[in-house]
This record gives sequence, C-alpha cells and structure tokens, in this order.
Amino acid sequence: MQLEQMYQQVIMDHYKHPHGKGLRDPFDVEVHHVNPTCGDEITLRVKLGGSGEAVAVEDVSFEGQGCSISQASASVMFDQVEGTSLTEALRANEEFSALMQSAVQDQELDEELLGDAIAFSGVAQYPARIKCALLAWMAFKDAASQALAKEQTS
Amino acid sequence: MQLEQMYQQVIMDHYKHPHGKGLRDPFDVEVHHVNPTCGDEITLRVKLGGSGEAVAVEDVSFEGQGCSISQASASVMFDQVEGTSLTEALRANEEFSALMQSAVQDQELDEELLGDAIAFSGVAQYPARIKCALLAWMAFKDAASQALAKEQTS
Amino acid sequence: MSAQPLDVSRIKKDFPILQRTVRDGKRLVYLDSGATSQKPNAVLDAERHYYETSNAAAHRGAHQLAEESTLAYEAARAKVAAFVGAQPDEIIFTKNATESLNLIAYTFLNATTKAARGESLPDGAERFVLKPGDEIVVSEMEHHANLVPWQELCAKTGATLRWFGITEAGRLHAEEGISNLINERTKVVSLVHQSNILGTVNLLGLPFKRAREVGALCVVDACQSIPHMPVDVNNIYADQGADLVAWSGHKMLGPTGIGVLWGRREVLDSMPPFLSGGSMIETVTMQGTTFAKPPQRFEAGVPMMAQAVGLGAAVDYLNEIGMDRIAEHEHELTEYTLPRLSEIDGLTIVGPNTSADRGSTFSFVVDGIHPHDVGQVLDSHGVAVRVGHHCAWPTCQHFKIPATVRASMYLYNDFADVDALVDGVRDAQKFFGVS
Amino acid sequence: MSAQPLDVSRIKKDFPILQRTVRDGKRLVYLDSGATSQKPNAVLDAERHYYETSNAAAHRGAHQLAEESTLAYEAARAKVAAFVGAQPDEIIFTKNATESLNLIAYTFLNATTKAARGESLPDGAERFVLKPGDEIVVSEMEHHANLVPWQELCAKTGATLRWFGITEAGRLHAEEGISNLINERTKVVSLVHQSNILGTVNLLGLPFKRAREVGALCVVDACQSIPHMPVDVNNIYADQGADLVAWSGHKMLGPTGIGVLWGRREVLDSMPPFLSGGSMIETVTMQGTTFAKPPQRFEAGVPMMAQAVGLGAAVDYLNEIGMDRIAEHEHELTEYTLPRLSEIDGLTIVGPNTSADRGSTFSFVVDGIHPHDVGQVLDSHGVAVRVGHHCAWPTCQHFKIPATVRASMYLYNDFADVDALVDGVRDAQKFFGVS
Ligand SMILES: Cc1ncc(COP(=O)(O)O)c(C=O)c1O
Ligand SMILES: Cc1ncc(COP(=O)(O)O)c(C=O)c1O
Ligand code: FES
Ligand code: FES
Repeated sequence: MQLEQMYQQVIMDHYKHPHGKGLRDPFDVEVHHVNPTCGDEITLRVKLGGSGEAVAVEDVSFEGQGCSISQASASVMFDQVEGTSLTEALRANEEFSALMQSAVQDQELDEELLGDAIAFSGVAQYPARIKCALLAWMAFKDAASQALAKEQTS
Repeated sequence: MQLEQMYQQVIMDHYKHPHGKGLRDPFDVEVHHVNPTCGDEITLRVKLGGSGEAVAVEDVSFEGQGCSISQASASVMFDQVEGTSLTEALRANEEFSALMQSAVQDQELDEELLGDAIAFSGVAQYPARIKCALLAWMAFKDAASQALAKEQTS
Repeated sequence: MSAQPLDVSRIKKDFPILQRTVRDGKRLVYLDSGATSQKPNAVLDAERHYYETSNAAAHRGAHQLAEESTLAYEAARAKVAAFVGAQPDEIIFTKNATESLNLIAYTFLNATTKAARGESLPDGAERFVLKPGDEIVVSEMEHHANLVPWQELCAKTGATLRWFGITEAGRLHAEEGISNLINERTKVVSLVHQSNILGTVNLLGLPFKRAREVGALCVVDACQSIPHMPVDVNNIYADQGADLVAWSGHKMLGPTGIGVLWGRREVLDSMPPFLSGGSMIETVTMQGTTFAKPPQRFEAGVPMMAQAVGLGAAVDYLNEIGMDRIAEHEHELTEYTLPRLSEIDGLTIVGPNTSADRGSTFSFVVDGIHPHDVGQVLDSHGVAVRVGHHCAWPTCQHFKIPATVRASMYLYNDFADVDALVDGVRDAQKFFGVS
Repeated sequence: MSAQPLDVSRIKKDFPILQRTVRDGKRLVYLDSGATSQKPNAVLDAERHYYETSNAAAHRGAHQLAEESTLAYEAARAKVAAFVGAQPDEIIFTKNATESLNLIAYTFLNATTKAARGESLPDGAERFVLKPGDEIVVSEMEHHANLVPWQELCAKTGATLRWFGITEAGRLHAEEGISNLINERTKVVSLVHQSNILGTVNLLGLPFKRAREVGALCVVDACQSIPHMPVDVNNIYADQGADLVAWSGHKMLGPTGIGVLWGRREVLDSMPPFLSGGSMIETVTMQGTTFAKPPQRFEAGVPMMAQAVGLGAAVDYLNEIGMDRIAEHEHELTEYTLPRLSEIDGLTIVGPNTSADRGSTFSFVVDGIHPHDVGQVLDSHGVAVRVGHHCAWPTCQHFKIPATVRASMYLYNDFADVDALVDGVRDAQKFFGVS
C-alpha cells in the first residue's frame, strides 16, 4: 500500500484549498461533532430550502480542525451536497458510507453521486482513518435530519 | 504420591475415634472458625488455668464438621495441647504450621512437640488440604490468645 | 459408545493437556469444566499468532499493527455475537462473568447515586435508580457471582433482596407465589440459566414473563449454558430475549481472563458507565467527561485483545463441531451418568436425577465420607473433580449439606470418563471402609 | 552505539513480532510501547506451557491440575511482589491498570454508600467515606484512567476534584500553592508517576509529604514507570511508600488482560470489596456475606491465571536483564532522541526537552501537518507511533493542541529506531510540502 493511494492528488488539493469552509448565515441548524479518538472536531451548519420532494440544501458551511483526510473530506462533501436536493445529498452520504465500508464489503458504487469523494477509496483501506473521512458527512447527516425535522414540525 | 502417604494410619485412627471431641464447660473463650473454600467449620473452647509463666491449657473442647484431615487434626491437636503449659501448646502450634509449610521450605522440626501430628507431613504435599489440617490449630491459637488477653485484663 | 454424536477420541487429541498424565502416570480424566474448560490447540495457536504478528493496543494506534489488532479484536466480537444470535455492538468483553454481573449491579448503584445528586444520566436510565423498598429477585441456586453483587447493592441502596427457592428435586421453585415474589416493587430479576452446582436448566419463561409485566429488568447468568447448548439471547425463553446475559469465555474453550456481557441495544444505551478511563469517552476536560456509545462505553483501558482473539477461535471450534451436537452429546453423557451414579449404594445425587432440563454437571454426596475425601481418592485415580460449595453456598445450606463432589463434563468427556468416576467413588468407599 | 548498556540486537531476537515486516516489506520499528509492549518468547512460552500442562481454576479444585494452577498463579504473585519490593499478599491482579484505579475510586463510593446506611465496614474504612466538600487531587497530566474515575466519584458523592497544573516545560506545577491545593479537606492525592504523554517523571515527594500531613491517601499511577525503571513501592519518594500503586502488566512485556494493584497491607485491610462473587468471600448465606482477607477480597471470579503466569515470566525476563540497565538504556535513548528531534525544523517537543527526570516517551507536533498525517507517513516507513490525545486530553488542552505524535520506547529500541523516526518525520514534511 503506497502512501499515494491514500493521499491522492484530489485529496491533497481539497486539503490545501478547501471549498465552502467558514461558518455562514443564515442557517437552520448547527451541529458540533467530535472524533473521540483524536479530539478533532467540526462545527457544521445547514440551511434547507424548498419543501416536500423539492427540499434542497441551500447552504452547508463548516469550521473545524483536523487531519488532511477530514479537512479534504469536508471540502469534497461541500461540493457534493451544496445546492442539490436533500434526497440526492443524503444518497451521496449513503454512498460515501458504503465506500468507506468497501474494504470490508464489495459493493457497486454510484460514481456520479460521489464525485471527488471517490478518491477516498484508498482511505477505506486504513480503518483508523475511516472516522476522519466520515466526520464531516456524519455531521451533515445529523444537521440535515435535524433541519428537516424542524421544518416538518414548524 | 500414594493416597496412603496422606491418609496415614494414625490419621485414619484419629478420624474414626477422635479424642476430646464435644463442647465442655467451663471455658474462658469460644471461637467459631470456617474454612471458606469448603464451608467446613469448627467451634472450639479453651479454658486456661494458672498464671504468669505457669499458664496452662486446662481444657480444650471442640465440635464441628469437616473432612477426615480436619477432624483427625483436631483430635491430634487435643492430645498435644490439653493439659500442657500454654507456652508449650503455642510452640506446638508454631511447629505444626511449620510442618504444613514443609513442602515449600526445608525445616528442622521438633518431633516431640508434634507427637502424632508428625503424620500430617504427607498432607503438606497437597496444598488444597493444608487448610484442613490447620483449621483446628488456628482456632486454638485464636481462642488461646483471646483467653490470655482476657486473663491479663481481668 | 458408537451412538455418541461426537467423536470424542478425536476431540481429545485437540486438547494438549488431555494427553498428560497425573499422580504417577494416571490418565487425566478432567471433570471440572464447570470451573474452567480446557483449551484446544486452535485457541492456543490463535492467541500466539496474534502476539507474534499483530499485538498492539486495539482502537488506539495509527499504525499497521494497531489496525490489525483492532480488526482481530472486532472480528472476535462479531464471532461471539453471531454465536448467541446478537449484534456485535451488543457484546461487551469483560475479564470474567463475575465482572459482567458486577457491571450490571454497579449500573444500579451508579444511576442511583448520580440521580440523587441530579447528575445527568443516559435516556432511560431511570429504571436503574433504586430506592429503599425496591426489590431484587434472584434464586437460592445462584452462584455467588449472581448473589453477592446484589446483596452488596442492597446494602448500599436500601433495596431488598428476595429469592426463588429450590424444590426437593433440585428445580427452581417458580410456580406458586410468583406474582407475590415478583411485583411492582421488583426492579430486576436475575437468574442462573443452568445451575453450576445442581446441573438444573431453569425454564426462565415464567419468571421473566412476570418480570416483563412489572417492568423489571431480566438478567441471565448463562455461564453454564452458553458453553454447552445453543443459546439465542433473543430467544432465551418464549420467543423473547432477556435484557442482559453474562457468561465466561474461559468456560467455553476460550483463554482465561475473558468474560462476556450481552445487552439489548436499548438497554445498553440507557446504562451509565461502570469502569471509566481511556477509550470509553467521547470528550474529556478537567471539568467533565462525556461517554462513548456501547460497547466502547463499557470497555475502559487497553482490552484483553489476545484473549478475545482466542475466544473467537474457540467459537469457531465450537461452531465447527456444532452446539446442537455438543448438547446432544452432553445429554447422552447425562443419560449414561445418572444411572451409573445411582447404582452406587450410599451415593445421593444433589440436583435433578432425571435427564430432562439438566446439563451434564453432577453434584453428589457419599454417606460416611466427606466430599473432599472422595475428591482426594478420585484425584489419586487421575479423576479431577471439584469439591466444596462450588460458590453456591446457599444451595448447600438449602440441602443441609456442607459441600458436594461435583463432576462437570464437556465435549471432550466420554463414557470411559464416567466409568473412571464411578470406579473412583467405589474405591473411596472401600478406602474409607463405608461399603 | 556500543556505549548502550543493552545488547538490543540480541534482545530484539527474543520478540517474534519484531522479526516481521509491515507495509510492503518495511522493517517494523515499534515505538508504541506506551500503549502496550511487545511480548518475548519467554512470556508466550510460559503461557502456553501453563495451558498445556496445568490449566484449571486456581484456588478452587482438589485435584492435581488445580494445585499446580494455584501454585503457578501464586508464584506469579510472589514474583510481581518482589519486583516492586512488596509482599505477595499486597498484590492484587486486575485486568488492566484502569480496573486497578477504578477499584480505588469505587472503594470510596462503596464505603460512602454503605456508611450512609449504617452498614458494617472494615476497621479503618472511615478514610474512604466522602461527603460533599471533600476534595480529591489529581493533575492536569493524568491519563483518563486516573482522571475520569475520580470525576465520576465526585459526581456521585459531591466531592470536589482539584488538580495540579503543568509548567511550560511540561513538569508538574507542584511548588506554589501546594498547601492550599492539598488541605484538610483532601481525602486522596492520586498522581501519575511518569506521564504517558509528556514523558515527565514526577517527583512525588512534595505532594505526598503534604498529603501525609493532612491524612490523605497517596495513590500512584505507575503504568509508565514500573515497566521502565526500578521502582520500590515502599520507597517511591523520600523513603516512604505510597498507599496504593496501580499499573499494567501488558505494558511490561506481560500478556494482554492483566494489570496490578499494590496496596500497603493496612490500607488493603481497611478497604471494602469492589467486585464481589466467588472466592472473595468468607461465608455466604442468602441473608448476608462476609469477606476474605486481601488479596482474595479483591479477586472475584476465576482469575486470569495464564496471564498472571505470563506476567511472572515477564518479570523474570526483566530481572535477568536488570531494571537499572533498562532505565540506563532508556536514558541513553532519551539523550540521543531529544537532540535528534530538535534538529528538525518546525518540530516542537511537547514535554520536557531535557533528559533529567523524564522517560523515553516523546510527544511532538510538526508545524503544518496534523499529527495523524505525520503518523501515517511514519507508518508507511514501518515506524509505529501513536497519534491523538493519548487518553490525556486535558494535557493537550493545556498546551492548546488537539493531538500529538508520540514515540514511546522500550528495551528493544535502539538508535537506529530513533533514526528511522527522524527520517520518517522529515519525509512527512517533504510529502506535505512544509519543509
Ligand atoms: C453459574 C456461574 N455463574 C458465575 C460464575 C463466575 O464466572 P467467572 O469465574 O467467569 O467470573 C460461574 C463460574 O465460576 C458459574 O458457574
Ligand atoms: C499513565 C497511564 N495510566 C493508565 C493507563 C491505563 O492502563 P490500562 O490500559 O492497562 O488500563 C495507561 C495506559 O494506557 C497509562 O499510560
Ligand atoms: S485524525 Fe482526527 S479527524 Fe483525522
Ligand atoms: S475439606 Fe473442609 S476442612 Fe477439609
């Protein structure tokens, strides 16, 4: 296993020049997630728009601290979910989780949904880094479902 | 190791025809000791007489339930301590403890003090039975030292 | 002997210790598996392989050994989970069943003392908060490990301990009075699945059905059942699982130093931590700490990785033979042993003397010979049994005996071992002149 | 390299895992002994020998295996005792140091809750009874295992946690204010002997002298000292022992799944039990239980016999080499490593950067690269380090860093291992373009 398989160029690019970073207003929900094994953390905000089938991710913004993998993953996630329908975003989320399990299970993956996130396939070979790659996605999932619940009850 | 080395004829005789068994009055102190590994127990009474250097074991009586080794040991102990000076009795006690350690350490033993108790040398080879052999002696030691303390404070 | 569902002579070969002799050349007849089982080569090899290739602290490092160690440890958890029909994250590794049971008792103490000070607790933890007058139900046939922790808990909280009695036949006295014994005040019903002294397999349906009605937690001490029969924790009785099940790894061919606690997901989620320290936390500051999800919440410190790996190998070994076949084999041993023991004049079996709902653990007393003396003669024959109260002292008190001789069998025992036991008992009678 | 007091190349041969390669053929450079140490053949052989010849439940049977097992287990206890200058009956085997430390914290909880209900306690147990306002003192450089159990205890009793700070140089801030920090309300002072993250060896004399003055219990977390230097528990500081000392067996070449608690005889005698169940009792009835003397009182259930035997073999192995020589060797590693690391631009050592009173554990951060990324590059070189907060999160918070890279060394490490570390860090800087 070469180092380059984990740290693919796309990942390094996102790490050095992250997309969508910084907390923005307005937002529906803000969450704070911590990776207990390393102490790294992310604060993430979600703003949904539209309603019913057409609910869309209007903005997702984040701030945090962590390793290259976690930072790059947040940036890639931003690209994949920002502006898409919530359904699509959550499917991308599922797909990314599946990718992270791919060392364990063989699966067909939807490369379109994943976009640059496909570059994290090498990370899945390193169990200790899977949590790094998932940190932002888990935070997004949490925030999005809270935002949806809020919308539905209001 | 043959069974006969543990269950020497003297031991079997004492087991089948125990000396001094049964609780008697008067007594200075009564103790109750339990062997927690098997649940066996002994109730033992001591009556001291005389004073100063001349303190003697006037009577030691006991009742209890246990294996052949513990029963025989109580009977042998009775023979060794009944009617002797307390000093002598406690020395016999020490000597018997030493005998029980003899599998571990090599020691010179005073056969006179031990009397029939010398037959327990085979028991010392079986660590799980040492507590059986010691049960009555430990109870005696406890009772005698309580009785002495009582005497001295009264 | 050909009727036996297991090829015991082949199985014996897998256990190096069974090749040794004892007491001047006697064949070792190991009838003390109820205390701890012997270990097959497959288990010893798996442990050694772990140490020689992947040893590192699981869940802690970023290097290859740590990854391998973590995978090996978690694979073992998954194997143990599958073995009892559970999910991996419902399995907690402990050092022995005693720790597993104490963990449960301390859950009550911790919830109670934290609640009293208004400290935060996981959702659903109220069921663990005790007040004076609350009741805890066990039975008179519990191992000390499922009795003393509850006595201690009562001493610290003012709860009251109550218990099922034992019938003359050595069965749980679970018919009459059950709705009085288990009532609205009952917070937990903790029962042994198979008694380690009597061999009785308890039908937990009745007490646990009643426990559910009153909302009490259902706990099973499965130390003597899970190693010996197929057990599905979600179906221990009447299509329902218990809430928490504790057992030992070292009694099911696994290494020493490992036990297991299974808990239903929702139950584990609602439990505050027991041992605290590294790797069971979410965030820590000097001011306060939050805790990880189960099972991590209950596994503080560097875990017993090698022992878990060994236990995983034990599960593989048992699965390969098949737990149903092992249970059938032990049943045949039981059907053979009960009449053989009953043949002996002056021998009384303590526990059920019929083979239904009982395992191949046999406690008995012999007229005129103390159990330890019987055991000593057996030992001189190479027959290893346990004597004493078997950490079930109240059971002995119930039967008004100080102790018993106990022969407990497993997959590596056969009729010849039973014969050796019977011959040994007869010899003890001869030796002590009581026959 | 000839100046090193140990023949490391010979020692390496005793550890089978150090012969393996990682990540496509790289030599394994194991620098994670702070988490758990590797195990020499002597230890693995001793464990296997135990299983193949004498495995049986210690302190429970009447047969030859049980006798042998008991003797082996108690011989291990005697070896461990002698290793730290203690008596055998002052040594309690636990599953890890975390359990040892929790045992102490729970002693307070148990004494407190029993006293509140007027239950009987051992003579001298009053010192373990806490009331709101009582204080517990630790430090900011504790491992979570010596922090969270005390936080939990405070949450359950209303006691207050207080702590020593850390100086800029990574030393215990034990000079000023000590008589304020440790005062009449202080019930226990529990401090780490060598920090697992900073490498600092704490001079415990000052705090413990003050603790004695006010009658507080002195507890030492010796996880990172006892494996690495000669430690006499009766002489840990200024000719006086602590009251209780906890450490791990698996960090001193022993098997996984074993830890130790040493206690002064009178202190252990005065402690109520923690885990309860089999073999820690004196008498048991359904109505109540009395408890055995230490160490049995604190060893409930079937113990980790094989692991104790393995730890005994580890002690033999360490003694043969000599703890003073191991300490000297590690000191030389330290004197070599500190300047080598300091050479690297952008690398900051977190912890003392002088070799006095510090062990060969080195935490550092590298400008512009997250510790986990440094660790990953090191791993690709075959260099196994740990990254993260090392279960000493508050220490990281103190230094305002999320995590560090930690290289922790032992008797099987040499200068070449340090060189591999340094090369790896430089390569990480290259890879991430920060050099
Ligand atoms: C029924 C039962 N419960 C509990 C235990 C305690 O198990 P362990 O020794 O693994 O703690 C045992 C065995 O000793 C047992 O047979
Ligand atoms: C200083 C210190 N204390 C406590 C512990 C916990 O030890 P264990 O994992 O044996 O419970 C460790 C190691 O993990 C340690 O380094
Ligand atoms: S190391 Fe913390 S998120 Fe990657
Ligand atoms: S077996 Fe109980 S005293 Fe001998």
